[in-house]
Amino acid sequence: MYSPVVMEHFNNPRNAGVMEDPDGVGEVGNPACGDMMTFFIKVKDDRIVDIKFQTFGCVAAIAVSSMVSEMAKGKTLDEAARITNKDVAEVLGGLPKNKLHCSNLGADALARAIADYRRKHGTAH
Amino acid sequence: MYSPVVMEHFNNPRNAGVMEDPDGVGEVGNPACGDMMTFFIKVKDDRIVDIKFQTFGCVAAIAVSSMVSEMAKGKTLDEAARITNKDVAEVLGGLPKNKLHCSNLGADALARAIADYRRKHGTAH
Amino acid sequence: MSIAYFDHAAATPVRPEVLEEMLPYFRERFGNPSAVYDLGSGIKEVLEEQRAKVARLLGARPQEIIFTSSGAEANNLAVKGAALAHLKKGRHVIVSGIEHHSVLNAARYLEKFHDFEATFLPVDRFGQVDPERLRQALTPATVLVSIQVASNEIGTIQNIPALAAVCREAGVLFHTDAVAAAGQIPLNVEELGVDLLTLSGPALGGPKGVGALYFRKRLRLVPQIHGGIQEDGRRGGTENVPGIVGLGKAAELAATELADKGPYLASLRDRLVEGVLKAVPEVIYTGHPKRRLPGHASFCFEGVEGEALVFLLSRQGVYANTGSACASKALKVSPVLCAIGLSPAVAQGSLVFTLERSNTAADLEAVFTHLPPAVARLRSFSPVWHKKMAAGGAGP
Amino acid sequence: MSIAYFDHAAATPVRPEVLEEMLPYFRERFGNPSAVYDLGSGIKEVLEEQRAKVARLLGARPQEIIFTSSGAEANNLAVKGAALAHLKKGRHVIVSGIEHHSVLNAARYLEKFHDFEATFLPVDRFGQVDPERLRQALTPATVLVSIQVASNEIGTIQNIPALAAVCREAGVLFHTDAVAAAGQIPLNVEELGVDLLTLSGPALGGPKGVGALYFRKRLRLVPQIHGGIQEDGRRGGTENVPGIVGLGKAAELAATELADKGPYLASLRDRLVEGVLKAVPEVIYTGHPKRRLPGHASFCFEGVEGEALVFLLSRQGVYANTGSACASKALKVSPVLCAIGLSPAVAQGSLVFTLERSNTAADLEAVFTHLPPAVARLRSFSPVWHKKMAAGGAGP
Ligand SMILES: Cc1ncc(COP(=O)(O)O)c(C=O)c1O
Ligand SMILES: Cc1ncc(COP(=O)(O)O)c(C=O)c1O
Ligand code: FES
Ligand code: FES
Repeated sequence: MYSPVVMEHFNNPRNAGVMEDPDGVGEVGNPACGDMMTFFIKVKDDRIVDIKFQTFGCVAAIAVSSMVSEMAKGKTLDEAARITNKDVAEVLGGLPKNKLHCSNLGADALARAIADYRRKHGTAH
Repeated sequence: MYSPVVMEHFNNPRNAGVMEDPDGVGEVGNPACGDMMTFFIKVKDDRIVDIKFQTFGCVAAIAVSSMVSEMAKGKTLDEAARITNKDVAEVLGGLPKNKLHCSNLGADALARAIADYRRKHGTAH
Repeated sequence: MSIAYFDHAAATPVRPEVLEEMLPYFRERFGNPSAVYDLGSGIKEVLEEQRAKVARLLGARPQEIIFTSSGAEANNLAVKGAALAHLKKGRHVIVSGIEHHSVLNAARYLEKFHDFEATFLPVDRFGQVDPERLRQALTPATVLVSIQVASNEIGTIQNIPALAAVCREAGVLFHTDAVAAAGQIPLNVEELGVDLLTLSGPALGGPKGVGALYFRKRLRLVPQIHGGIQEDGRRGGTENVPGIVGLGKAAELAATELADKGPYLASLRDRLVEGVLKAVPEVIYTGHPKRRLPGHASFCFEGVEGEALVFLLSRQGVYANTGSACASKALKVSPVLCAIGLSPAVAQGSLVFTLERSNTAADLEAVFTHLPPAVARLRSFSPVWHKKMAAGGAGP
Repeated sequence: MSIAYFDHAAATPVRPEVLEEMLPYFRERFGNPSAVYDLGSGIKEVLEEQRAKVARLLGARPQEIIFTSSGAEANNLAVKGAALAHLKKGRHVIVSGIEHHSVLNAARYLEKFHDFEATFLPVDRFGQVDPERLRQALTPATVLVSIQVASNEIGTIQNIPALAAVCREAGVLFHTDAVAAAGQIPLNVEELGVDLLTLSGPALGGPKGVGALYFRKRLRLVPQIHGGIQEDGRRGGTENVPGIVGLGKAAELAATELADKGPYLASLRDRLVEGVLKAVPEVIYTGHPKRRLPGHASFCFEGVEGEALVFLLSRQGVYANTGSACASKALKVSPVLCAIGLSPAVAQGSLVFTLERSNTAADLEAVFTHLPPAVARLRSFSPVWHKKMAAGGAGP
């Protein structure tokens, strides 16, 4: 049902946990199933230098969070903001049709964290 | 499905065939399935001394014919006329529910043969 | 006593290769395809593989196959499910008068409980539905037409491409019951031009308790067994995994063997028919003499009743079927034999042979040995036969 | 890796004794029970013997048993078939809000396609239906009430005698889905006072693809699978003989073993519950603490999602089920967990254990070893859990 990449990220999630003093925080809730995802980022020179996530959700949601965190780490805010749901699902080797929405959660939460940072630091475009 | 007695009479029907110059003939047709049964009797001193049947019908109908012929043979007309469908089904060790009507055929055809004899010989009660 | 079994349409042993494939799914591979986890046997994928195998037999796509518990259930789902999903179009269905009871009674149910009108199309004396007649029966309210590929009672094969084309032109859904035809003649849903097609597991050498419905992609169906999300919400109930695996294997074998099997059955059947017609007087070969299933031969022996004949033959190890009224639980003559215009008395003498690869020339010999005396014996005390003879019929 | 399998309600291997009984019916004893002749295996009688075995498990009469292809089909036949056969009385059905989808959706189908009104009765926080509440929901138009014996999701056993009595008094038909309960607790249709009762083969250690419906003698039913005269005209389709033989054997074993099995499962279950509640903080034991199936334990672990938990456990060889929304294909939280008043977030943490005789103390140890760290791990990065802790919930 889940691709090997999804299972690998679910079994060994990267960057899971809380971050003290994040520069930006993005939180999304999934009305469909009551799930929740939060991204914390640390930014230096307009680049994501550290990232953490918290996820209350399914296997796909956890794998998505992990994968998004990996994809975003080291990227400039602009680059990271361009990560789409489709990108995430693709690098994960695909997601079951009814689980595609979980990949939305990840990209959305990251986008909010970036927006939060920009709002706080006055760099919103 | 059929009792051993039914099968025995079906496999070895007694008194099957035509009779030359019968004293009485009774014929019934079964509207339900287009089947047909004919009894031929020879009568002497108010007693059935010979009997034959012809049957176009199912296993039950053939076994019933055979059994009725055996039951009637040697009986007085009055005795033979009292053979009921229930009697026939009983000595046959029972019949499947949807085959009970076949036993009607036998007793009815015999009754008609007796009536035919009486009509022809002016001994109707 | 050696056995000459000619009732394969009613029942046939599960093929050993099929049973062998099924067995692990009763035991180690017992998982439920709806389970979140995988118990190691990839049961969800196994289910999809079977869908692909059945689809391959029909030239269809795997996601166009729904598994059911029987041909009857698939026929019900097709007729009722498709009709009820398209109520907006109207409330009229057309089925041929010689359909299986599951189609006939599904149409009657729509009449009784859903205010449908059902048209029961007549057939000619060979059992054929005329496409022109079908065209004339269509109305703007017609939602669905159901006509079988071939009859299990008289073997006649319908001209499905022509019949389906009439419906397609008119924008009417077309269902075909292929239970009797599958595994005997090639079936390709594109060439047939059908929207829905029914298969039965046991008719393919698979196990009892499983069937399948092909439905054209995205065609809407109202489930008839409501339940969870099994079969994409189209049919509830825990999937019969071993049964489905059996059907998959049977379909795979059928696809492989079709090219050889058809001609083998046809040649055996032709010898059977020739021999019977030669050995027994006053017999009618029912159904179409040419456009018929290769493994199918059906007769009516005048003056004889079918149940009695079947019993006499079975005593000699020869097994065949009959459409006689006496042999039916409701004591009604087969509607198929009525529909082809046989009188009730003639229809009583029905005897049906359905052949399989396992049948041999020796089986034919058994028929030639035992059938003529059995018929003669029943005729010897048949009033109908004697009247016919007295009236100057052909001599016995 | 050793396996601790706790999802027996979803699937369980067919018992070896059951499979052994079935095997001849795929091969030598392949005959069709509708055939006129007997192929030597007395297949018609075999079918009736299975009916008797199933009837014995329920204190019913053999002729009161109809074989179906699944519990879902039996539920559909009961709800739709009985309701449609009694339309003259009215068009109102009542089902509890925590019925299986096959009952809930059958009721919705009656609403959509037959102008019925369906009432979905609420339950208390233990999942119990109140007989008084049922009485108040009855109207003069009520035809049928369907309330399960026990829930497969929260294990709660309903007070069927009381609920059925309410209906009997009012002259309303009462159906109960006993799929989850059969084989775990005694079931006697007279003591229960029900008119219709559903069983499923696989839930009894029998094969998939078979179920049964008990119906009180002479109760009218509109067939849902129309066909020939199989099952006395109540259910068409060639009978799944091997499956039915399997169900018969499973029912026979269930009747024999019930007295020992119940207590064994209950003691194992009690240790499981005790251990889990001790080892994991912030867990809710769902369903009724006492009036529940002996082999059933269900929990909600706060701050954790069930699908993820099931996957983590399955990696360690521990298999359980969940009613989490994420684990359902439609991404909807289980209506049962909603109905007992759990918030969506709490319901997400659902984990269900269903036990069988094959479960052992070692299986419990596997749970105690692997469940607490799995929950802790998911909580370690759960925003919901962290908020709860920050708000002063019990410490981990
Ligand atoms: C309570 C209950 N009813 C009905 C069913 C449906 O049974 P089946 O899967 O045999 O269709 C189930 C299946 O799990 C069930 O748990
Ligand atoms: C033409 C035809 N359609 C449908 C069916 C019903 O199939 P099943 O017995 O699998 O329900 C049969 C069964 O013999 C059949 O011959
Ligand atoms: S003669 Fe027709 S059923 Fe017996
Ligand atoms: S988080 Fe609910 S389905 Fe993925």
